[in-house]
Amino acid sequence: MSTEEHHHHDESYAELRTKALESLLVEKGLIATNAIDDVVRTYEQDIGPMNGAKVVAKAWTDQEYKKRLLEEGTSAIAEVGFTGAQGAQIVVLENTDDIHNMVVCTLCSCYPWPVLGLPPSWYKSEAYRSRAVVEPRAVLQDFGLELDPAINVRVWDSNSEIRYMVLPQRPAGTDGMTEEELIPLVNRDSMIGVAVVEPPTQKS
Amino acid sequence: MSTEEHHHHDESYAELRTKALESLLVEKGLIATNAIDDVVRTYEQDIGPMNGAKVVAKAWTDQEYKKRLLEEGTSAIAEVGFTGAQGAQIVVLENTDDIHNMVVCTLCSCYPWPVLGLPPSWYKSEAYRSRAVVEPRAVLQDFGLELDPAINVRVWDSNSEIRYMVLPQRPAGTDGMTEEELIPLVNRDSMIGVAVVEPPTQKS
Amino acid sequence: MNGIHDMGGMHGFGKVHHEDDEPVFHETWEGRVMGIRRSLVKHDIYKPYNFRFSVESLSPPEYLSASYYERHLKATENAAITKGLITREEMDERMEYFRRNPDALPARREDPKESEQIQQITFMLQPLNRDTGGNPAFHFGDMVRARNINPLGHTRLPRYIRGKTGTVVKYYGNHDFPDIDMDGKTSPPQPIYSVQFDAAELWGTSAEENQLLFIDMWEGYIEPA
Amino acid sequence: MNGIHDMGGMHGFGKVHHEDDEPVFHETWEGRVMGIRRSLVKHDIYKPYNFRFSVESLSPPEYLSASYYERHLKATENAAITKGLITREEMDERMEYFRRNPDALPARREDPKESEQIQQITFMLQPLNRDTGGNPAFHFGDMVRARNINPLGHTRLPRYIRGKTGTVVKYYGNHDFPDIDMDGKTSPPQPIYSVQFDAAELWGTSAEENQLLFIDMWEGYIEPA
Repeated sequence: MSTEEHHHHDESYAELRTKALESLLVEKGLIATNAIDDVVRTYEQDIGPMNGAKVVAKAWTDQEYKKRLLEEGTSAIAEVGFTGAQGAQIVVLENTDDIHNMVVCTLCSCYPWPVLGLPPSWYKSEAYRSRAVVEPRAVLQDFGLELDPAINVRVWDSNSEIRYMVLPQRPAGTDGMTEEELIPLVNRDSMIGVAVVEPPTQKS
Repeated sequence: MSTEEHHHHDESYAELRTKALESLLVEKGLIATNAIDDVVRTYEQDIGPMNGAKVVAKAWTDQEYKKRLLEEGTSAIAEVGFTGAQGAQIVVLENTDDIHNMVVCTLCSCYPWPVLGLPPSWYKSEAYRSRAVVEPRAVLQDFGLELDPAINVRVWDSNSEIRYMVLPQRPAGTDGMTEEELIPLVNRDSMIGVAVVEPPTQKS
Repeated sequence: MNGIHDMGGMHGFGKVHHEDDEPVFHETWEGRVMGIRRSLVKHDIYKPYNFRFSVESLSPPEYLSASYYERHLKATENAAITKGLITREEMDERMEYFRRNPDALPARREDPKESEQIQQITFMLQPLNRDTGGNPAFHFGDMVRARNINPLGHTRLPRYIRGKTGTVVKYYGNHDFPDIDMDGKTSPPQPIYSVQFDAAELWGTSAEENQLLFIDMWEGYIEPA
Repeated sequence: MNGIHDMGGMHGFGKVHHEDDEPVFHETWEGRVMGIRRSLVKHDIYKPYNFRFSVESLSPPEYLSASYYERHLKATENAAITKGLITREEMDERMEYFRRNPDALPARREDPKESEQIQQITFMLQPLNRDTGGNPAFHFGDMVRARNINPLGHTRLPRYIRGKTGTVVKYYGNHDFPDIDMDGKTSPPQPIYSVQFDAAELWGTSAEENQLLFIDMWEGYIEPA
């Protein structure tokens, strides 16, 4: 049996079980269908890396805000309007010319949901969870990111309820850009620390 | 899909792959069918725990032999006629009133083949390999063996090419018995250290 | 517990595969699992154990063969059954029903007020800091050694950190202590610190050059080095 | 490598199940795998890596979902392909043939002399002691600490021993050093010792009372404590 067949089989099995579980709990009056619908819609549409991108762009263009963000991430992020589950305490880590931060959760897949949404598959993968702490540079190479040996790599294992988010470096050639213009440049992976933000010229 | 179905599926898949591998290697003249037959027959009929039982019964009835066995297990076992693969160096561990030895291989399933044959399923199981080193008394309880807290439990992790075999205690009530009569009392598990040898009265 | 979930530093899982333009949920059922799990918070079904321990308690082959949402589904189902909200028999019957009626859908129950409550959980800021737990015993720059604990219950002290020496870099306040023993016993809040470890301390000569590892250590996880 | 095979001290695998009157081989194919593996020894297919490393290199889900003989089958097949004795395509074709012809059997080739050679391997005493490797640096009663190594290649120093302090109880002579790095590089023979560890040193307060652990340490695995 190929892995693909197996996966397919398990997928439909999981779908069946989910239906069974939802239907039982709904009929017993323990959960409401529209509440589930709303959770799904919220994470599909309202909570995602665009939140974090707003925080990053604001920090890039407002020195006072950046200072607050690095000192007290949670409240600075709440200023921009982002709070909630898996974001009770958020610590923001600044990448510089000399320091590259990256975030992992080896025990689970903890991730700062209010600013980044739900974690991508690779973040939840065994490969990332097992390797990020022991061979971070090799992992970054899987993402196409080759770091200068002089850069200090700092890996943050999110084992507590504190959540970590990376403040990536503002790319060259963006001096004249406004906060609004910078937002779309900020990709999710740069806020986890497995990518950098590319200058706008390379985006087109 | 139940575990059983999955297992069944994999079993027949493994059978197919084995057939394919054997047929290719035989046709290329790299292996001989009768050589495989002979290996199978040898481990099914000629090499097994009855070998170790002979060694144990001899040690129980011959103090000089017991001394040699505990000092130089390999040669003392060779005296009785047992040598071969996975038995290049065999160390024999004596269980006493105060010391209970048990053998595991956490990294693999290393086992003294010339004296005990091929390892049983439980010895190869993840449960035994993972737990024997950290909670040996709890593991012994799975075998129905409750050790006095005063007994020192010594676990031997067979990580090298050296192989370990336990010399169990001779049970009470066997004083008048000959070496030949003692052999059938010695069970495999007692030579791995997860059982004791029961007196003959309890065997009927 | 020293479960398969504690995989920091393991080899053999291959390369990290990045999926471009990945959807939030790859399958509809994954979103439903997320919503069910969130909705069940108010029924307190993860006590005395927690959701994490329920996921960790899947056997290693089960854990590794399941996806993230499959694990959450199994853990949620197990917790709901343990808590007596549903029975295993009901699940079996209902599975059989949906198997025979592939186009059938779960009944709907609308409750605007309940959705409002759930959305509050999604967006509410619930600070972690606790007033209890005492003053921090360690301070910036203190050398500390992670204790060698190997509990059967839930812990947040991963195996690759145990016994290793690092430096306290920040005191974060006092947080609830997450460890839960096999009797469901919990402990009071404790100071929690960010502790920095040199990669060479963690991995010896196999460490990459110029790397640090930061991890959060509750006070009970560390001792003076 | 820090693979799933290195499972000493892991939790979550459940109870040990004892099967009464267990057959030597539960299935015919298991015996064939054993015989094929033994027969291939003379073709040296496990160099520069060894059979063990080939088994360990199965991905963790593959390792855990496979039985002992399934792992051996996969490792043997992979080694035979890597060594160029057979090709992946030949295997695929042959699988297809046996799938379509479930009653077909592999061709037979009889060779009494070859069987004799193989039986010699089965029964031959091949001492482990080597003349080279130098004099032992450690002696009975010496306190030693296991090194913290985390190689990607093959090693016999399990994770639960690394960094722990024990006592040398016996010098066994000099044996071939089993570690093989990712380039297939091996090292000369080394002294090997039986080293005793107190369970509390290994597992802290989670250790059972009154337990010792003995493990074989090549000299390169330990340093003075």
